[in-house]
Amino acid sequence: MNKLSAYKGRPGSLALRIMVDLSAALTVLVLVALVGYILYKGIPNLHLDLFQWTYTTDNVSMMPAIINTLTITFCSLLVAVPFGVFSAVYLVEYAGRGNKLVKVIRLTTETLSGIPSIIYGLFGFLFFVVALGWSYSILAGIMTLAIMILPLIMRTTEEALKAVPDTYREGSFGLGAGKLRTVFKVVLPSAVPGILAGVILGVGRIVGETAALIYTAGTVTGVASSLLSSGRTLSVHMYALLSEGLYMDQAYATAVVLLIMVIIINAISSLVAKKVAGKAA
Amino acid sequence: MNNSFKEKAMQLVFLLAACASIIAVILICVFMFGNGIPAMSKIGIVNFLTGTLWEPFADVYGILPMIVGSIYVTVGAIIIGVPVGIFCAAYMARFCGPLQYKVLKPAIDLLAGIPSIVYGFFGLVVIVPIMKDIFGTSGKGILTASIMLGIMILPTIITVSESAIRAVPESYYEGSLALGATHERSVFATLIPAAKSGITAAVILGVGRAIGETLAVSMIIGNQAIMPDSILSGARTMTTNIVLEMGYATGIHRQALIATGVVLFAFILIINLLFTLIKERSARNE
Amino acid sequence: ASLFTACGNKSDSSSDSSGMTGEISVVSREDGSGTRGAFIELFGIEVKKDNGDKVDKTIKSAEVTNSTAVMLQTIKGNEKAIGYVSLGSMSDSVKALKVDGETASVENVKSGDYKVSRPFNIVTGKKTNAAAKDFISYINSKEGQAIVDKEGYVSEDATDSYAKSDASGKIVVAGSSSVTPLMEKLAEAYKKVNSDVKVEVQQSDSTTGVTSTIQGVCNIGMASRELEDSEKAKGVKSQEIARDGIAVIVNRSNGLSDITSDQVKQIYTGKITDWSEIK
Amino acid sequence: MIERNVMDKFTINDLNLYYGDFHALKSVNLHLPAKEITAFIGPSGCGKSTLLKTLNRMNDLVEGCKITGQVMLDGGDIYAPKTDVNLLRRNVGMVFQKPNPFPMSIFDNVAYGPRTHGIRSKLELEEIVEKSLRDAAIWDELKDRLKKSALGLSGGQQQRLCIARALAVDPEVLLMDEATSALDPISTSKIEDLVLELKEKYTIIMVTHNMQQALRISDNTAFFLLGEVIEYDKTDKLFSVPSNKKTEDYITGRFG
Amino acid sequence: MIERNVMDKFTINDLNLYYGDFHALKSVNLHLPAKEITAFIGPSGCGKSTLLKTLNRMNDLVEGCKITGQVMLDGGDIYAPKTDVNLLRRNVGMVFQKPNPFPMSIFDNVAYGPRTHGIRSKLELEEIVEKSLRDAAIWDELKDRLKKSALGLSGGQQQRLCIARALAVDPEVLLMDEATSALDPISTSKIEDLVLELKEKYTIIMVTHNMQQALRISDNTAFFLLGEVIEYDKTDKLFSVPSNKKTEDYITGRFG
Ligand SMILES: Nc1ncnc2c1ncn2[C@@H]1O[C@H](COP(=O)(O)OP(=O)(O)OP(=O)(O)O)[C@@H](O)[C@H]1O
Ligand SMILES: Nc1ncnc2c1ncn2[C@@H]1O[C@H](COP(=O)(O)OP(=O)(O)OP(=O)(O)O)[C@@H](O)[C@H]1O
Ligand SMILES: [Mg+2]
Ligand SMILES: [Mg+2]
Ligand SMILES: O=P([O-])([O-])[O-]
Repeated sequence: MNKLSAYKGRPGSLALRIMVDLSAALTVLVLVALVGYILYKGIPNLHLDLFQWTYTTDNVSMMPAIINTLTITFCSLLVAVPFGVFSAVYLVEYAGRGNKLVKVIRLTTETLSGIPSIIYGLFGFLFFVVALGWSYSILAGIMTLAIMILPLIMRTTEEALKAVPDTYREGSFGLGAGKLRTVFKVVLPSAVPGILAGVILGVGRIVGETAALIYTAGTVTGVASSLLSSGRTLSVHMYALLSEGLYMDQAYATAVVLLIMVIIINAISSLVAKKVAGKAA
Repeated sequence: MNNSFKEKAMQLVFLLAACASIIAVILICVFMFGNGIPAMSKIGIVNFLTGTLWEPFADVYGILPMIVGSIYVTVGAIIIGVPVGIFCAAYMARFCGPLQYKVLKPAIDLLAGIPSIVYGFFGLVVIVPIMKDIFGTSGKGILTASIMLGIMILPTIITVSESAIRAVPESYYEGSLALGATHERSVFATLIPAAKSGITAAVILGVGRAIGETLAVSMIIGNQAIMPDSILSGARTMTTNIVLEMGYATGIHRQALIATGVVLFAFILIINLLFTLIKERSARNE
Repeated sequence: ASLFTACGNKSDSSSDSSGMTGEISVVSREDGSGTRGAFIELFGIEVKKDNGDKVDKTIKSAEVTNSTAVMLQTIKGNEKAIGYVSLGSMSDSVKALKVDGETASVENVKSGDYKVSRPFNIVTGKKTNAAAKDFISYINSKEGQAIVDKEGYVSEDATDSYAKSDASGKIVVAGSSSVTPLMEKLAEAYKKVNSDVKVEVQQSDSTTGVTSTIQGVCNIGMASRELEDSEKAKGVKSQEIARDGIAVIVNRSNGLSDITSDQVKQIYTGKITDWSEIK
Repeated sequence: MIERNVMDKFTINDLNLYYGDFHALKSVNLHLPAKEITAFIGPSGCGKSTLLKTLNRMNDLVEGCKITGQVMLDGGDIYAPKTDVNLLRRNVGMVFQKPNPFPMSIFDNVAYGPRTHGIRSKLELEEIVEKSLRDAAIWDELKDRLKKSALGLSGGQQQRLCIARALAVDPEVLLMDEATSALDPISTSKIEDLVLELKEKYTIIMVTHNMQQALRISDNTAFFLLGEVIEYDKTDKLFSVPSNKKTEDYITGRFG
Repeated sequence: MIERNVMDKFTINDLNLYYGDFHALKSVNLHLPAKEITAFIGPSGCGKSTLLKTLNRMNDLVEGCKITGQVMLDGGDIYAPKTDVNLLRRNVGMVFQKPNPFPMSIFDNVAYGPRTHGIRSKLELEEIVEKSLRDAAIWDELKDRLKKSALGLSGGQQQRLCIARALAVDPEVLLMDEATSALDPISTSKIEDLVLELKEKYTIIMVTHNMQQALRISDNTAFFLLGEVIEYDKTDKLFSVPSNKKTEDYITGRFG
């Protein structure tokens, strides 16, 4: 593809090309090493026992954790996505451009995205678990995670909304459509792929989160029977297995399942994105 | 009439949603500041920020080593992660064929989805021994953590930069080619500068991730609460300080840990403010 | 070098064949952790000042971790490292050293020959419901303590058998991650004898266990340390349900198999920095 | 001069418009007759688009845009507080310089307006879409691909689609801002023919750079310079015997 | 007919171009004289831009674009494997339909090309920038704001800046693809004047929709239809006595 002769007399371009290729190779290498490591450590430890319906200290099943992960991921998105998207709509479509308040919101939300999750966990514990009296429950976990990914969803949605050409808005207004209709029928649909990218990042954070959940959703090993009962996600499960060094093997097996789950969730998301984008284009 | 009512109602809903975000922000701030500020004032802000000793058993709380540790590690992560990330984003947006892209794109999404605890163990089992053999130290330390974080911020930087580069009008690229510039020069001298605001956003997000990362770092940095004297020496960051001791901390010790979180918050706020200022200045120049 | 004589008489130990040299990588647990507390106290790393305050003399350059798994992995991966870990978490991947000639084992802890151990406490508040009381009585029963023994921890003396009460309902046990594995075993066994009470075990950390008890979020807290006075003032009290021995561990390739408590102290206070100084 | 007339669609009285500090329209007085084509011409930046936008209040969207004076549509002030802006924009349709179809199917594009205004019945929508596309002289080209995305059309087709979209809400006025400048001569010619037909039913106001175009199809022409109306007259008259020296200079430039 | 000549800049022999299955250029044979202005006219989609792009191989960027036949520049086949494409594009500059200045300062825009080709000396760059801006007849307007962003310029200024940018690398040929279609008449006129001046030193090939423009400034005109060259002749001749019926139809259409 890249004939070396094309770079004759252009050492700068050649150097850039090498850097680019190296960086891409390095990224792939890192991924291969990571995935290889997980598979190498985990696959030999994958047993059917790990997928029984109930957890005991003998089978160390991760099945309840898998179910809880799906529940918590879904419900957190259910809370965070509407709030995040609506906030972004307000910031981009309704608030005036020079609005100082908007700047403050943007700054603080962005800042929140760098706060370590243990702080969210402690906050969630004091606020949802204790003050609101929800005790250790996946609801407390869901709300904490929703707050945690809110800045992410808001930001990506904001960027996606800003990227929608003004001509669409003008076209819609020009037909006598109100702001609301313009936003829902023209602007938001065009922004869906961007919003979904934010959702994917959010899912990544939810699925990978531990600290914020330990203090809120708790670490009960069974399937949460209601929103107000406790349950652990796969990551928490893995963390719990690792922490005392007693179940290292099972923890690695969990990592494999976690990896597969991330792959599946990503694949579904990008499929949805394609579908929506395909409908628009 | 019915319509205009709906308009008003929904505008209110949007406003309320935005307010909910603000309320969440405020709640967390209240929680952090409420717990952190009393400790800071008891310890003395200056002592707290500039003290080099962290001895909870003696009620001595100085977090300068952690501040320095956080800065070292974050800068290290940027030095390692940002160039690789941007080059890789350029590769994905402008150099690779559709086949390579099909492989690379999900791979990078996958990198983003791997929990940090897995990164941490990977670092502990794979990177630490390598560093140990190369440098003859214990293998844990600032450099190791920087490499790990450099890797962990890659997906963020690559994803956001790639879409920023893709968003640059094709006409810039064509204009450059038509002047006889090579493909590489066209990408790096026109597309990437034109995408700089998006790339800056990517870097900010990456910095946020790096400075806020806890679990993985705590496994491979050594966590010594001392002023680091080289990039190979062990160190403790603000986040690892919090997560490390929170489990047993009570009273003022606990508050001091949350106060560390407040300082972290202030740090990220300052970084974001600086970036905003730079952005606004460069926007004004245009 | 002065230590040379201190342990030179133990000709049967393999220490002289160790041939280890190089800087010692000292690994410790985080400040405040129960494991670290017991460790520094028993090895005299913690010094009492005249005014009664205690000072932790652990050298500042010691690596710190708050996770047993990281401790094990670190020692496993670094032949020059030394650390300590709960007996219940000991694994073959590392080597436990005899301390002053005594093997780190449950029997030795129980007999008092091996001194390094820490308590596993449960914490209860003012209002402990019947179900919680029933579970606690199970833990303290012969049957309960048999499980403690079986899981490799040091049991308390127990004479009474468990007698099922008519208590029922759900109880939440929350706190220390170190106590959690044992508590899970206890809860499972308890379920077999009293299925009317459902026990949920929440693993986090000792402080959260105590806080949760104070806040009424859980019925029973778990802590691997003693309660602070400030916590007791809030109306909770603790009770020891088991002890956990603490083993001093090194890399498997380390030729050493025996260490004196004084050497441990010297290493952790930075007086000894090289393996060659230990013979 | 064009006589004021009760039949005038728009009457603009002493209109001033500011973008922040910038005075973009200066005391504009115009009256635009119904069912005729009025062209706005003038060099770039003279305020043609700005004036056009004031006629359906699209300038409301521009931050920092202030207005004094009056714009009357059928005798009612469109800037009065009680004006329903959405209704106004429904009555005063707009076609933009760059065709801007929505990223949805051709059918949905045309049906967007009617749906906005509450028409839900499928049958009715189908009728409206067909009629609008026929009126926009593009039905035959598109009738087999109504479900396809509008973004796949050529520029000329997109522009006619946008016209159809505007017609579908059944407006009284059609504003066209350089609606053909992005198109090739054949597409342009089609759209000019279309505009001449539409004149039967609609009042049309168009901005154009192309003086031949103004000459070819418009009834009245207003010439703008730096935010002022320099001359406003019957098109034939303005191009043949301009009464103002500046107008003459502009139209007799080498582009005349 | 225009005689073939050894002085011809470009000689195109039996050129066919396919976008995938679509046959966009059909057996094109043309020879474009040096230091003259050649115009390509024809309805939209007839292949004007496509042919223009083959002349500096910008079509290399289009996926699935295949070529047969020959394009000779000064007697050398530009599609030969050993051709240095970057050098070719340096010699054959291009100005696009929509002005596309880079988002950097005016100075940096013009200096971009020279810097690309290794000129680093500040003094030398300043000289080149001034000369190019002078040649593009825009020096006086911009000399006080060279450090300002080029995006702040008006459309006409931007387009002349893009011409200056193309001139700064000292090309032999200038390709212009509807370079004035986005501009107002005054800017257009300035650029036309400029092109006529540039003819002294450069070979210019331009695509235009505007037949008056072709007539006003070009020496030769090629008329395209559906990917074929229908007629190629001296401009005067082609417009006054077209030899092909189709040409006549096109230029005597209502747009003639
Ligand atoms: N949103 C805005 N903010 C500030 N100034 C503006 C804005 N829109 C237009 N202007 C200025 O107002 C003047 C009139 O602009 P307008 O777009 O109406 O010109 P025009 O006659 O349509 O020109 P063209 O033929 O180039 O489209 C110009 O000087 C322009 O720079
Ligand atoms: N990248 C492409 N892929 C497929 N077909 C293309 C591509 N580019 C152009 N075409 C087709 O090739 C034909 C010639 O296109 P070209 O852009 O050369 O036309 P043109 O004469 O420049 O038209 P216009 O005056 O509208 O610019 C058109 O039918 C067009 O649809
Ligand atoms: Mg305009
Ligand atoms: Mg073209
Ligand atoms: O370390 P812990 O015993 O507090 O979990």
